[in-house]
Amino acid sequence: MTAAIEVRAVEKRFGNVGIIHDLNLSVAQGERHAIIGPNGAGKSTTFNLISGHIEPTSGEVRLNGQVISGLRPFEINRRGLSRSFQVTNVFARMTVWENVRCAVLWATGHRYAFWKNVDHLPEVRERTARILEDIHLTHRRDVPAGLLTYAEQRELEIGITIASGATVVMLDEPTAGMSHAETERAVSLIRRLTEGRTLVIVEHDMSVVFGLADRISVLVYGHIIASGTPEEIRRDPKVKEAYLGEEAH
Amino acid sequence: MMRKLTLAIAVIAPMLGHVAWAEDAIKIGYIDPLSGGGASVGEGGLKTFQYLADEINAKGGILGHKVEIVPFDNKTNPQETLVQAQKAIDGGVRYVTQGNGSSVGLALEDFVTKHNTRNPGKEVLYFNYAAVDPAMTNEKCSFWHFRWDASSDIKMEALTNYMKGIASIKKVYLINQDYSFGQSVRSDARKMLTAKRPDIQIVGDELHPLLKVTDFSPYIAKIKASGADSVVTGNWGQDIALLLKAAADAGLKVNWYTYYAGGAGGPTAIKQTGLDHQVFQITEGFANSGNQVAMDYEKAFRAKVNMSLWYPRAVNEMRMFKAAAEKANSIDPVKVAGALEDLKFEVLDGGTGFMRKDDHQFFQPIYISSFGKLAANEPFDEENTGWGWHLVSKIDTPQAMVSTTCKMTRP
Amino acid sequence: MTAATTSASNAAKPAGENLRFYGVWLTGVIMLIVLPLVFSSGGSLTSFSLIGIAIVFALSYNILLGQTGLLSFGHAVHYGLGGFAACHMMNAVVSHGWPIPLPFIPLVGGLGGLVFAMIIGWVMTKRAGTVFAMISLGIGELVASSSLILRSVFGGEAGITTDRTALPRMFGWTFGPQLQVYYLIAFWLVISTVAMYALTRTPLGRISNAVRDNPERVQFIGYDPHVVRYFAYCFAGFFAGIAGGLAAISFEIANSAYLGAIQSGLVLFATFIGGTAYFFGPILGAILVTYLQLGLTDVTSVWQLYFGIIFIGIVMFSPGGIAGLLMMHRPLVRAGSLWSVIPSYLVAIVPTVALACGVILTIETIARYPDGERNPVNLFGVAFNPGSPATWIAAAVLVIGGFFVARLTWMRIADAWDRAATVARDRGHLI
Amino acid sequence: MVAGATRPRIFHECTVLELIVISTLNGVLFGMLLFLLSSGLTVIFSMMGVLNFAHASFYMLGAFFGFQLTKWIGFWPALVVAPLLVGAIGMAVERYGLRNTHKHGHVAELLLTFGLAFAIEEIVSMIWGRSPLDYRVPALLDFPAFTVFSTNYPAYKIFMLAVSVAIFVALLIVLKRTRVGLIVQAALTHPHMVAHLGHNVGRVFMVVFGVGSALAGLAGVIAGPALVTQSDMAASLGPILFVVIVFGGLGSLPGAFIASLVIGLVQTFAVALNGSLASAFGPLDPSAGPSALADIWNVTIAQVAPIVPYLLLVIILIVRPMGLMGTRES
Repeated sequence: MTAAIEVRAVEKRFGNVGIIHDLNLSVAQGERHAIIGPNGAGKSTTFNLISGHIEPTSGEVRLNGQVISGLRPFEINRRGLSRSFQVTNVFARMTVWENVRCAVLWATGHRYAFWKNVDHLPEVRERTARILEDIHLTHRRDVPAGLLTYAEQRELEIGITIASGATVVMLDEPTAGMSHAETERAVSLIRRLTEGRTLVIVEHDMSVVFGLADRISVLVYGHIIASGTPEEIRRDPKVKEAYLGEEAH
Repeated sequence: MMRKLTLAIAVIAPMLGHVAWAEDAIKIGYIDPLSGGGASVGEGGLKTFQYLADEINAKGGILGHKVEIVPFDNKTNPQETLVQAQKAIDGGVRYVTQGNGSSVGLALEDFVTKHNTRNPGKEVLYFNYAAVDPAMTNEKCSFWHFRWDASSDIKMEALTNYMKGIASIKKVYLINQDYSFGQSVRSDARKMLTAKRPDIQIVGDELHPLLKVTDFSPYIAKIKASGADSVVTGNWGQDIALLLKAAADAGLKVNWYTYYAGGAGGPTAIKQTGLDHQVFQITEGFANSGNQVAMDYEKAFRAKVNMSLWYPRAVNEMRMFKAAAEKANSIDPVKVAGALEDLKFEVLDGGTGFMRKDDHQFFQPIYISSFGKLAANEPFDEENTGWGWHLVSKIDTPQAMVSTTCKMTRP
Repeated sequence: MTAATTSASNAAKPAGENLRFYGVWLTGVIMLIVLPLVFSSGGSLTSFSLIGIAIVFALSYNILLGQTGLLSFGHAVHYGLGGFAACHMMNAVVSHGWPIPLPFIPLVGGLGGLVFAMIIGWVMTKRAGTVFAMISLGIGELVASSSLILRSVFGGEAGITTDRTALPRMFGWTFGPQLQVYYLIAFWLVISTVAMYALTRTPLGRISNAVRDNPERVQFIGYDPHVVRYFAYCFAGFFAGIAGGLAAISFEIANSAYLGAIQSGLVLFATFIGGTAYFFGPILGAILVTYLQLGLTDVTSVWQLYFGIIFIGIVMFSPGGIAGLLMMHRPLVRAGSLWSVIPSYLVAIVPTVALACGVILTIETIARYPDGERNPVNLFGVAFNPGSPATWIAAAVLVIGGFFVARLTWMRIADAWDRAATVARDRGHLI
Repeated sequence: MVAGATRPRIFHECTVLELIVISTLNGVLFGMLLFLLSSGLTVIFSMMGVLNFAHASFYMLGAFFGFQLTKWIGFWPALVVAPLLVGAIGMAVERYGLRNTHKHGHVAELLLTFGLAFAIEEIVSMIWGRSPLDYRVPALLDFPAFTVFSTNYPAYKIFMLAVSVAIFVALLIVLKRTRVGLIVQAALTHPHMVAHLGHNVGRVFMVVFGVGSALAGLAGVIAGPALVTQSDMAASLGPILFVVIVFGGLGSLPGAFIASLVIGLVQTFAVALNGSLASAFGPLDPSAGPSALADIWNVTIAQVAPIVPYLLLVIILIVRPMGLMGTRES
């Protein structure tokens, strides 16, 4: 079976500064894969490279066997990859309902249609309602997204990301800045919503990582030093060195 | 604001004049820019017409009707002009007068013609005192339009009749604004100069965008390189002022034959550049024309309105209107129009002119004057520069005639 | 727009709301029909026609500014090209004897605007923000200047004239009288407004809003913001072209002034003053600005200054425009707490009006100073002589005194507003 | 209009050289005037991210203040006082206008200055009227500095050139080499950090806006006598300034400098050239009658000279949206 995401020998340089070196990563279908690493290791850059936000200097990225490096973000999205953002990135002046509905439109095939009334599309309406239900924001459906609380905005962010029904979902620090209770709620939400999909997640909270992930990759200075099950990672001497060595300084 | 002024006059005038007015006043809609870039010119015209209306009213009006000038601000915009014209007609105006901008003039002529066809019995006449596009009395002529200013081809006819007698003119450079008026000046100059003085070389023929050039130095460099001794230009507004300024800066020594060097700001620019009697202008009259009646009139006008009489043709226009109405014994526009046709008239600056029936163009003597230090018998300067216009040549009516292609539809 | 139509997104709309929705539209249509019967002079018909055209134009502009977040300084290009297309079509219909009656001509104008938008739009909409604004400025200048060079198409600065009565007739209407033209414009006004409103409720309309709010994120839900902007630009061009076509019919002339910076500036004024966030905002703006433009010029020669001041005031104090100001009150009305604000409004009126009078008096006094006594400033029937010191003192007192007193009353409003808003929040009508 | 008029070929070799030299000189002079005008706009944009639509209006204010003060206290004192006055007005605009609008984003700020441009034009014409003013070159500089091919170059134009270059150098030094420049640039990117370091960010922005406006005012005082001082001078020069700074790259001072020169030269040489498609490929068949093609065919480069900058603008924005020297897109 082809891997959901296959990153091969990807390199990214900004001018003379190399951020990512020889990055290799493989995420199997249906796997929950976490990327961890110290600050500034290039986790977000990796996300950006895979999702098409930036283009690799060399190397290639494959999604379900198809090369996607060099494609624009929306083209990658249409091939079944959806991502969230570390910094909340919603449509602030639009309501919660409309935020989610916008994310549903392309996947339901309505694209740039200007001859259909968006309110009269039953499958869009049902899907949007279901997602709102899933992210527990039904009671806030008519509130402009910019006025939600932080935790609600993070939930909406996840809602927008999964709304298209993408098979590969990438979440960038979904629980950052949340309280303990909020985090627990978010984790169970993520667990439920990514059932049957491939998940790639960047996370700082190790309890989240080790509780959620099937496999973990450790990124240090733009290079993956280890990849394996949580158990393997826990035992890996390179990881210990990277983390303890890092903390020893 | 001017309307209130008119109202004030309307209230005061009867008390002074002891005139028993007929019931309805003759309202003349003055449609020209009163705000925006063209406002200074528009305000000047308005003051002139109000002065003329006062003068007529002081002598008992027209057939016992008081004349009232109603100002409308068209912002030099054709579309706005039509809105204002409609407003004027709504307010009981049957005569409109306009002058600034041929594009506005053409739009207004077209509007009036259509209005009169669609509203028989409510005809409106358009008296044009300054829009000089020849088209208005040729291919686009209308029975309802009368023009008192000489069209640009008439002026060129007169100018070239003068230029053909000046032996020192050998190389002529044409520089004009790139729009219909500039184009017609340019093509008329070419045609007429070639016909009248085949030996004159046209060493340059330049068109530049209208009111967009901030620095004319490159154009002056070209004129200089061409070796021209005379420049002919129809430029107006900042385009003439900046052109002359750049010429003076570069030390270009040529004679300038212009249409509108005397417009607002022009005299100031010439004085600044020090081009003493090197700038010529072609007009239907000017302050120091030497005609005593006209000069007395100028003096009275300046004393009261505090500006020079830019539009001697406006005087002719209003006086001829009165004459025509009296001849027709009616203030009905259709009858007045009939009476105006072929009407002969002694113009303000002396000499006879007439309103040609074929195209409703007024033909009159044309003057060429130069701007510079004043002689003893020339009392009037311009814009407080101490310099004024000096008579160079007078071209009589017969030498200032052109043919027309107008095929007029009469009611 | 968003808030105005949120309620419409409800699956099961309450019957009352449905009724109200259609009621508003119906009232509008009835008003359009009845208006000329009440005010029947040619001048007011011309004004109504102008306002109708301005509404279509401003709504088309709001597709860019309000819905998609594109600030254009050259929207009049499409308006003008629509006008020229309509004029040429009308002349062609007459000279070839085609059986196309006048009421279809605005569609030709729309196509004229659309075709140009389709050609130029793709490169223009690559970027949004300041870059788009600057390109639109450049394109506007370019087209306006070119229109004077391409004389055979644009007729130079005189433009192209046409005769609307020469076209084949429909229902025996000649379209000579302004009244018939008014109804033609009203007809197209309704059609265009309904169409543009419907556009806001399509998938494309919603995605345009998303692009306005966050073009980056839109890419990650499958949309190319460039394509979205391009579509929005084409629609804006199409409806601007319809407005231009209507103008061409009304004035029977199209010239380079249609295309120019002044026209582009006016539509920006109208749209922004009215308010870009609600669909009806530009309608209010177009009515107000056209009315001011027609009316102010009769009263004062410095009408541009008042425009500038009103515009600056709106930008600074009410970026949502008039529509935004009105809609602020909706939650209070629903919560029933508006009554507690009204008294402070009433109190504030007097000093605010005094301040406004002071400003007007100052401006007019300066503007009319050269004319002196002959041209008094007339405020509420009192004539002030611009030359007299009394006028200057009165102006100063009104401005300074008015300002200080008015400021106190404004603070009072702010307090009352806060209290009322708290009530509304408690009752769940305000977030 | 004379379709496809054949142009007499009167220029011989010597005059071609003359035309090139003179056009270059004229182009540089005009370009430096453009830079003088756009420098303030660039400074404001690079520091604050505000595209000041009213910049040309500040330039106009400078010219009118310069005219009035020259009448009262003479040209040289006016050269100092008028820009200070304009700078003060600029600071007031920043303090009481832009600062309150800032929270609504850059588009709102742009619109505020757009409205301001309207108001200033009207106020100026209210006070000084709409006719051109008699604002003259100071007697001290009213002589031809040198003569090239019998064309005079007035000393005043050389003075303008010198001032432009001096401002360019001074701005570069202040922004890149001094502590003030560092603080200002840091205030743009990290306003909160700079505030915590003890600098009043609001005042920094106010001063920057004031300096930018004062530069426009200075340009006005200097350009007023050379061009026409009139209430529509802002409207006629405004758009070209945007072309300069967008073309050069928004916020880049060297970019604005180069763009000014390029546009000055291109425009001047466009005027000097007589070419048209008709002269290059022969006239069109006249029997085809007037058409858009014939119009394009017969139009000369000189005729379109003033719209060439806009063409350049559109092209550069399509090809390189950040402009010549720009670093960011918008």
